[in-house]
Amino acid sequence: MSHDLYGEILLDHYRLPRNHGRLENPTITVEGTNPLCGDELTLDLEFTGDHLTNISFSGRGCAISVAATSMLTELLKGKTIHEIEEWTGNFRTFIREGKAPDGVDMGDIQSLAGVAQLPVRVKCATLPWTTLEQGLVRYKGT
Amino acid sequence: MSHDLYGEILLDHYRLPRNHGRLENPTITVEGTNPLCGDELTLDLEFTGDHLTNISFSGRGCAISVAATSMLTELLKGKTIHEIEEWTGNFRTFIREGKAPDGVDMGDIQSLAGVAQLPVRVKCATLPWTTLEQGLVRYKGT
Amino acid sequence: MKTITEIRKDFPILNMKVNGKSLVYLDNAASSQKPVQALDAFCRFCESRYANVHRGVHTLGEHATTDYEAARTKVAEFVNAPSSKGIIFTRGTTESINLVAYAFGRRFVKHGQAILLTPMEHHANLVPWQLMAKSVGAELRFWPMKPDGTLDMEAGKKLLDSSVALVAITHVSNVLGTINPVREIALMAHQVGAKVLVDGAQAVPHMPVDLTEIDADFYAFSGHKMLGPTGIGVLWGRLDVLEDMEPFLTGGEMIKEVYLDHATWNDLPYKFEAGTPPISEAITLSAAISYLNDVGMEWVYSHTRALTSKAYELLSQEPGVTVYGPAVDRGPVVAFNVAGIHPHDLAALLDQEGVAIRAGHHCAQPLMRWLEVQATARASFYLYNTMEEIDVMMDAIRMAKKVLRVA
Amino acid sequence: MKTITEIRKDFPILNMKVNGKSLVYLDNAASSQKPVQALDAFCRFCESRYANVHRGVHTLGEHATTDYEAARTKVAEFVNAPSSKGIIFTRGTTESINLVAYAFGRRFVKHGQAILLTPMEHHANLVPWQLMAKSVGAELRFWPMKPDGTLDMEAGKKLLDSSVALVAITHVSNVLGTINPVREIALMAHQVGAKVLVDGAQAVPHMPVDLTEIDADFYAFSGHKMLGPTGIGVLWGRLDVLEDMEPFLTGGEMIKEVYLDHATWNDLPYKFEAGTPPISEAITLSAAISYLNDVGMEWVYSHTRALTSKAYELLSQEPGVTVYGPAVDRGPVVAFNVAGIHPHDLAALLDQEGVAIRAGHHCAQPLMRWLEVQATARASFYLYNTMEEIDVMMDAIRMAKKVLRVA
Ligand SMILES: Cc1ncc(COP(=O)(O)O)c(C=O)c1O
Ligand SMILES: Cc1ncc(COP(=O)(O)O)c(C=O)c1O
Repeated sequence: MSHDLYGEILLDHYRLPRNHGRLENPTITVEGTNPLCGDELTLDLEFTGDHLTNISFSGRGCAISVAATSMLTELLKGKTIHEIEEWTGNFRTFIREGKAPDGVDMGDIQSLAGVAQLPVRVKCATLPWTTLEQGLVRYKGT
Repeated sequence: MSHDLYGEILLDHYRLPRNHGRLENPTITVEGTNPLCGDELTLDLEFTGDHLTNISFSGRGCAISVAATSMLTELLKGKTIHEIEEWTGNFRTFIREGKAPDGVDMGDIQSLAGVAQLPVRVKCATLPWTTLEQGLVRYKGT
Repeated sequence: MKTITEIRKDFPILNMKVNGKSLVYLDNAASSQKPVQALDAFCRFCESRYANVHRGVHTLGEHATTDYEAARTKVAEFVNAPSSKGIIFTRGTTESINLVAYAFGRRFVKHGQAILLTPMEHHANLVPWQLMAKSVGAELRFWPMKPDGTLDMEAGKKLLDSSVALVAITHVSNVLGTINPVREIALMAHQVGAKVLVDGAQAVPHMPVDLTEIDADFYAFSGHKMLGPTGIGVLWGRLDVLEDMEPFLTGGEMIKEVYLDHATWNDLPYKFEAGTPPISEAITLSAAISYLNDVGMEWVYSHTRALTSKAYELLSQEPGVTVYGPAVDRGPVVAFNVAGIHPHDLAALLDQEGVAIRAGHHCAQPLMRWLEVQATARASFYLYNTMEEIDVMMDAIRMAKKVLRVA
Repeated sequence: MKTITEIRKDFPILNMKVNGKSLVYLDNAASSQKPVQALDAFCRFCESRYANVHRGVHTLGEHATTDYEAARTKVAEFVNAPSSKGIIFTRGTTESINLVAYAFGRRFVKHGQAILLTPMEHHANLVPWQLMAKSVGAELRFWPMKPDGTLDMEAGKKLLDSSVALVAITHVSNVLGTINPVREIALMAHQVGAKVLVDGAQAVPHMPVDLTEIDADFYAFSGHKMLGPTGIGVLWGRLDVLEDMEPFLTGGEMIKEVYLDHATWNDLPYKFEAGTPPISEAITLSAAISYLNDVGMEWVYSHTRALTSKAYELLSQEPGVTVYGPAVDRGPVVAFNVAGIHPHDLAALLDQEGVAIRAGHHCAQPLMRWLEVQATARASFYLYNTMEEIDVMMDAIRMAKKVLRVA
């Protein structure tokens, strides 16, 4: 099951997380927790109009949640809200079914495929995505 | 198990219960119920000093409880309170172990031996005894 | 399609001899027997996939969690629940109803409001409401019944006004066999703003049940009456209603965050599943449902209906026998009495012939009073019973009459 | 006496391969595995003696009732309960404690009184008291702990005054392994008139427990942690205390007489067993207890103690590892952390080597805060574990450190 869970791509993101730290002037700061693991995640989001111009994360979490968050920030930085929502949908399909929707290249995120088999760990990988969604809702509400 | 439950002695007491009916001037009237079966039993007890000079019963019940009550009245009518308490002890042993205490002749009551195997029916046979016990307690309290 | 002979082979207990006679098990309304498929599922699970659920990140923990959640989905599909998030595993119908009485009733039913019940309820759907009503100062009302043991719909409508907070009603009576029009009643109740709980303990095992169509707010049933194990039952609830409720039992699993002085709750359905749930029971129940699905609930329904009709007819024709409940459109339960024979004696004498029926008040004492009896005998059927078994029962009844010298 | 090799043969799941490696099951504090003897007892019962209990007068009903009540006696003897009438079958420790919180707490604990707990309680022995305390206006107090994770007896005594209505305390901590002096605490509590509930979920499976000697008022434990099935647990209560309590769950079985508007209660223990009880679970648990009796609880205790000492020692010596809880006199649970590795990752990496440990807050979030960690890894042992398995675990931990490049 978890044989290839800790593959090189995942370990790379865990050891050298992209966009780690705090932003100075985030438009939105949003927090997520995974009570089961005790994971705590803070996302700083900087929007310019429709674009997520900058994003960074901090907190504590397991390798999967840290790597998943790092991959998310790398993928979504600079994207429009519409694109982000599309990627969120893709990610949900990917994590539910263990493979990307037809024709979609998930990039590094593909390395999380093993997580889809593990109901208890799925939440670790989904945490940044649900946290980001809350951030989007808040941004749209402003 | 219940093969010989409805033997001739038991059926005889059921069809022709001894001491059935109401007393005119009972010293104590005491009621017992078995909620599981819906059995309802009324014992009329007439005491003269230490002696249970008369006893009768009425109510509705299954063959086992009717026969057990009939046997009880036959056995105990005229006995002293002390003797009744001794017989109550004998009966408890008998119904718990399926045989009478050494050296004791249970008479007709011996025909209830099969009931001891049947936890759900034990209460039917014990109902008159527990009801009588309450009557004794009440009488002693007066 | 399995034949009845094949079905019977799946239930090893049916080969038992009782008092030297072949067992004729007609006490299915109390509890059903279990097919080897369910027992095997239990053993296989314990021998290769067992661990506690929702906690471990190790492989067995993952397997157990997957199987447990698959069982939830299986149950949801079996009763066509709108969402499996509304399926809460409990210990049985009794706990399911108590959960609603505590977590919904004591919170949302107000002083002066009413709970509308029927006189045919099982104690499990009566006593919890008595205590709840007393604790909040609510009133209990009882939907009148017609002499044949069906609900008097006109009379009931008059009691169903806007002061009614909840209608709690059995889907199928465990004594009369009456099948209540729960969909119609749910509609009527919702029109006056009342919530509806249906006790489905005798319905789900025996007929196709569609929770989406019935559209009640709560629906309760037990695993052990539907080929499954003891120790598990189901409460289905509408998500919006469940969301508004506070938890009932508390502890592990149902929490999000716990501090020394307070805690926050997990999402549905976990909010209502405190502590280690009935894990292997869920897996075993799931196998039982697969079995019922294979046989087909339509077949189960029509087979037991045919048995019931025959039993009802033969018993009605037998001298000295009174049969209770409606003559047609009934669940597979026939309660009756033989004049001059206490039902306990009847059951004991039938047992000598290998025939297992139940005798007593069937956890429905108020209904006994309504019927003006202390107790009744009851034969109840399931998919593995045969027409011949009803003949055996009738012979045994005649034998009992002889033993006790009843004409 | 069985050898450890013979014992392991009785647990088929221990032969499993996980990720290609032999399973090393060290998650026993979450739930234990089941011996074939228990699974067989379950199947035999369902295949030859199954029916609902306390209801049927037919042979199967008698058999099932006899077996179910024999299981109660077996449990009572196993923990040396003063009377088997005080043994109530519940779904598990969680339900047992909730029963007391509802039926004792909400009735007898008064506004302004206190419940005395410890910071090491499992959520099951914390959250029910939070809700109960809130509902009656009582206060929660926490018995201070020493840095090694044992209770500070002197500091606790000061909190234990006559305003304390109940002391609710775990016998053995499921994280620290601390064995609390429950007999001494019960004595102290009774001196100030407080009642005592002991959470024995981690004690009864692992050591000889003598309820007569401990002399608490309530004692709770679960079947699934002591080789038994899920779906069953026990609440033992003192008869006089149970007599004074009103029922918790209501329905069939626990009543004497039911009218439309009120009901009266059955005798102990039935007053607290509403509805169809966990019948086959009781029979299976009884077989599990026979198994433990055969092996001998003294042996179980000393075997797991030896495993625990070895694990504690090796882990303490391993660079980067912090071990929690007292060094000696502890239950077979070792919680620890590896610097730089999240416990979930550690558990997942150990799983790749076939080693099943648990990671998380272990349903003890307040204790995690006291330890100043988010979560820990936890290895817990039982009678079928071996010294070699601890070496496998240590190797796997070193492997994990390598994968995640921790020094
Ligand atoms: C100390 C302690 N108390 C209570 C519980 C809860 O037991 P259950 O989940 O069986 O109700 C557990 C087990 O998780 C425990 O370790
Ligand atoms: C109609 C009805 N409701 C409730 C129950 C209680 O079910 P359980 O004993 O499984 O909780 C029963 C079964 O006895 C029943 O027939």
